[in-house]
Amino acid sequence: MITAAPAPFGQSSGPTVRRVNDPLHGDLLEVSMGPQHPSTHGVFRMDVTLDGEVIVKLKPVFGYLHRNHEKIAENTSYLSSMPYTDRLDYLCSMSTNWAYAMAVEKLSGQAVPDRAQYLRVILAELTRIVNHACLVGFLFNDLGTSFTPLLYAFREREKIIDLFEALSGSRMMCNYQRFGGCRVDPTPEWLAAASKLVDNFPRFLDEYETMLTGNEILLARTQGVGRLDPKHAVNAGITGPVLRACGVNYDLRKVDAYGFYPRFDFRVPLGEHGDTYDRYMMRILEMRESVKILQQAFKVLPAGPIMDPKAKLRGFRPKPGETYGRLEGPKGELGFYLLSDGTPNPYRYRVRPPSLINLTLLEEMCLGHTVADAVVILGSIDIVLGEVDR
Amino acid sequence: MSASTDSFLERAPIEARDWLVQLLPAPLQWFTHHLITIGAILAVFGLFFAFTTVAERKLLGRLQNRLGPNRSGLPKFSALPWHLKHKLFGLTQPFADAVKALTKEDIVPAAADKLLHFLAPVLVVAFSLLTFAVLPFGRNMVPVDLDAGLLYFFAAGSATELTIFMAGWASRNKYSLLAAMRALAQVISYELPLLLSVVPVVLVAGTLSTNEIVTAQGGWSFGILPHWNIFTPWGFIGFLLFLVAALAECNRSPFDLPEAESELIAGHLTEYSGFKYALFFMAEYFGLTALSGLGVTLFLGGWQAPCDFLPFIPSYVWFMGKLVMMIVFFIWVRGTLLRLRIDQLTRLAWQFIVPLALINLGNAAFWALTASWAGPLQLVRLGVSLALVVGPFILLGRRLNIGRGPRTYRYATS
Amino acid sequence: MLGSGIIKGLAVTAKNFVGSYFVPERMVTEQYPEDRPKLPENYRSFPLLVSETAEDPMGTLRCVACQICEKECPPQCIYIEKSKDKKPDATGKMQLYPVVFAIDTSVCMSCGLCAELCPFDSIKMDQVFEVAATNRFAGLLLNREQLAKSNAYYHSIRPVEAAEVDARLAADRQAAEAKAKAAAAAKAAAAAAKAAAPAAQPAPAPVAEAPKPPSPAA
Amino acid sequence: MEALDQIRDRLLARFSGASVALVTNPGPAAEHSLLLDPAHAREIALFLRDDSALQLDYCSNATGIDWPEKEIVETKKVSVLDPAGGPAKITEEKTKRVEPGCLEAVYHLYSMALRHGPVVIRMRTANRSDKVNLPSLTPVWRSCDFQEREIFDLYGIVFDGHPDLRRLLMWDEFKDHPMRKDYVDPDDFEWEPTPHAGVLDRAKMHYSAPATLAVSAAPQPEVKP
Repeated sequence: MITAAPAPFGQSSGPTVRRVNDPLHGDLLEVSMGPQHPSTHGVFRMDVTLDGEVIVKLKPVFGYLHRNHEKIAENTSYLSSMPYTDRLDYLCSMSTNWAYAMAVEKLSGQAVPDRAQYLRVILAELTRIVNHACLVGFLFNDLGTSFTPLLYAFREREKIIDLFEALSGSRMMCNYQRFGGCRVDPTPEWLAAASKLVDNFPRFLDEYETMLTGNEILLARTQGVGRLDPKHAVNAGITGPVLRACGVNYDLRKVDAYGFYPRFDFRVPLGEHGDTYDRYMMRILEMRESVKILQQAFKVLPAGPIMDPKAKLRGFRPKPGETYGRLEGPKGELGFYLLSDGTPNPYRYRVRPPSLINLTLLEEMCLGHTVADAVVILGSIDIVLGEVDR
Repeated sequence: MSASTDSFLERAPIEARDWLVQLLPAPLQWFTHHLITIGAILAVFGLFFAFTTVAERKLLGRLQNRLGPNRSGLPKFSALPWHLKHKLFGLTQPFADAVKALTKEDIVPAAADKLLHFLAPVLVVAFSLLTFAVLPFGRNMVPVDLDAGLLYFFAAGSATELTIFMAGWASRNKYSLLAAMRALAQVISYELPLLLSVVPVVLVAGTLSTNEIVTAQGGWSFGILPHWNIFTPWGFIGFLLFLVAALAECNRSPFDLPEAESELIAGHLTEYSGFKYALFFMAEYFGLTALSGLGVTLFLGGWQAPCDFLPFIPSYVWFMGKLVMMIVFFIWVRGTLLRLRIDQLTRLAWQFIVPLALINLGNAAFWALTASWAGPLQLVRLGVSLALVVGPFILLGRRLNIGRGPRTYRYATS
Repeated sequence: MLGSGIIKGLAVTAKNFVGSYFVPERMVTEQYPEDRPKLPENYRSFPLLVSETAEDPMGTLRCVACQICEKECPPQCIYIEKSKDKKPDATGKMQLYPVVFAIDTSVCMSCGLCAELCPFDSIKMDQVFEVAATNRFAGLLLNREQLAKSNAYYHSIRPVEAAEVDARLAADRQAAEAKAKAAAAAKAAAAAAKAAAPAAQPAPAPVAEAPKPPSPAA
Repeated sequence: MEALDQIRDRLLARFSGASVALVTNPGPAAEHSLLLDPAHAREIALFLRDDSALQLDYCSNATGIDWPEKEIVETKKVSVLDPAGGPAKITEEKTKRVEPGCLEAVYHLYSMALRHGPVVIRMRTANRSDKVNLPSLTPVWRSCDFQEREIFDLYGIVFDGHPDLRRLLMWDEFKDHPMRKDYVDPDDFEWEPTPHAGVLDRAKMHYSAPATLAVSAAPQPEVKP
């Protein structure tokens, strides 16, 4: 009999495993899940110690995709880092672009025209839908479906990604935002297509939810699995839907009121159990809220320039100073810390990756659960290794 | 009726075999008789397996709004016109897959138990083929009409799980080992429900011989309602339980835990490649086919036609038709459902299926005892039997998902 | 009741199964080699160098080897060597030209910054996406001959953008010509004035020469 | 939220002997920060987290910065009196001064409960070589766990009191700290006839006759470094 409890807070994150009077107990099995494993979403690795199938210890191992993005960025100009930010969270490059552009604009005190601000909101919310649709699909794959929900979700994602391609030239590596605005102005046809897509999206969500949300196996597999309590989650810096699934109302779109978000009417869904099912439902509900934001945005998108006329593409040198710009990415708080010494290259460039920091409590969430649950919990946290390892 | 059951098509396979056998000298006749049967089963179900794989991929594709494999046609040197070569709907895919599997490198891990690693795929195919011996594929078409046919079927069928354990253990891979343990847990948990779900049929039919069970389901009420076991309350729930247990027995989604590709990579198959892998694959489909065949035999009236004006179609066509329906259902389930966890899997068996099957056994006994009830009493009989099905199902089902259910969420507006 | 969620799920997949035969919008996949994807105009793959004519691509390259793209290229996949001499470009201006212009497409990440930053509208993004090569070094390292594509080709892949570029270039050219003409006229006027003032002096050299193309610095 | 200098004053009043300095940020963002001395940093961090007016319960970002030694040349004009009694000569005297380098850890703190922030705190090590210890703030904010490991990995700051201080992104056997400004990347270039002149030069050092490798088959003009 094994009773595994999360480590007392602030001490070693190693688990406390107590064996109760069991002379027949065998050895523990150490399994290195990853970097080549179908469900670690890339090259993530978990060194898992198992008692039977129950996890008694789990150590995440990072770095298989490490390319020292920060060092590269410190050796190139501010603008040249923009395409690299696409590769951080390659599922939501539009948001990542915006986060970086926002940090640089904060550093240099640049203004952004209204149309660009609205476009940014539109693209960020489309990205949120893309990310959440992907995540939900992959989560079901981790739960053992034979790709059916994944492909349904990917079909919808594909439509949005095609829009991104028509706008920015690339499906995933958009490289769209610039310091002081956006790169390409969407045509009216593009806006009409996007608006139609957004209007149709809830129908897909309804079908998806009919198919899966009430499924007894899903309930059994996810409810009560990988619980996270709000106190520890806040302390561990967990952000995004994972945090809100524990019931903490902290959405930077509301808290920081960045961009033009205060002009939109939307709600922030909150869970209460903090388990995998809540995390799944947060994504579904956030997609519905994103649709609302998008519908409002398409109505009020003003005409006008998309670039600040004072913005400079080449020879961009912000004044010395430092700043930390952050926004609510689909995965959580995505921040860029920039330190300028007045040269064309940043002196210090740092990405605060939500995926990495959301993994802080992975071990605590997985202890006492089985291998199958660990895979699902990892899937529900939503990581992208491009961002975790940078 | 006799005219149609004696139709040429109905008798053709048997007569062809008998004609072949009588050509040989008497001492060889017994042996050849069985050899031909074995050859026929291997040929028919070998091809059936090949096309099941392509059907599965195409069906899953369609369920997922894809087209599935549609590229493989005939080789370039064939004399067919161009459009035929390229528009064969991908039906030659299994042959291309077979060639690929045969030409792939066979990798045996250095630390593996070489003998067992080799034996496991061979045995798994052998065991899964053994089960076909007692299935009545048509009128008078049961390869070996054993009196204890059902017992034999389960004995042979459960041996396949042991070979999975063998494969997992011999691979000396941690994932394979976990899969092996899961397979054992699964076979122990689900052998009992599978048997218990079948016992009511035996109880009502009063025989263990598969052939006689099919014969017992003959006849029609009002000419259109066949007397199949699935159309009785106990038979219906028995069939459902059988389906669940059969899915678990042949490691199909949602019970594909030993192979769980998102958790254990490929489970016991992790260290297999090339033709050995293909053998496991083959055995899985043979097992699926055999269990579907058993389900057809026990609950869907075997080779019996559904209406009294249809028996002019040969009995083996009915059998294969029902078999295909069963397999399509399994594929459909696979395309929809999620995988259970191992503890939930065993819990489902012990807390839901086993008690339900036991109650169902009583239900079947009640049904058998009241066979003589007539007139309005028949309605009472039906009512009691239905209550014995629905009541326990709802009560036990509620216990199973206690504390779980769809949730409502609150929203923050600031 | 237990199983209702599962039955709903089965119903949805069955609906999709039937729908896959009747509703083409439901389909996820594209039959790629037969059905070519319709590329949006903004689609970008790898850079190309625009030349004015297809007949003499090397002679009419718009590139003046200013090396801005080389400096700004995030993965540093562009390598340029400036010429020592100058030769006239398509408009007849004397310009430097790249002796070596190589792009390593195995390194290029298709970000399009080079095209965005090029002040001479010379480097643009191509739309070919089938770029497999059998040699990972030489096959993917494109030199200036391989990179050069005619303006007509550029028009064929990006009609809207190319028209804008051409209009802009034509306007620039007109402005430059007007400026040159004005300069030449002023010069001629000055020369005439000079010639007129000291009449006793020998006749000036014939002013038949054409207006000189302005130097690149101008 | 109270202003940063008020927080500093409160901290100074509360922790006697601690030194808390205000570091101003000249940029338009004007996110000023507090420089804590490592000896008291953890107590101060705990106070910041638990103080009812601040409640900085969320450490969003923790990162390192490398400040290498800087050689500063100062020129001073010195008037030297002519011993002969002539006019005083003005000569330029150059003094070289090495400003000591340090490694810095920066933390961005927010309050989820009160929704304010950021409060930026920073700590500096004594130098960049042997005295690189700083107190770990992971016991205060668990979110620093991976981020401090990353700083340790990439900058080499040793966080005392960190529960599991291992390399995060680089492999365990790796020796150097790649984000330091003076990091020299290893000379392990593979021969590739890329147009990158620098890469090509360094690759050539490893091959005696590189031209025989792939270039001979290549149709491109020879790339001269």
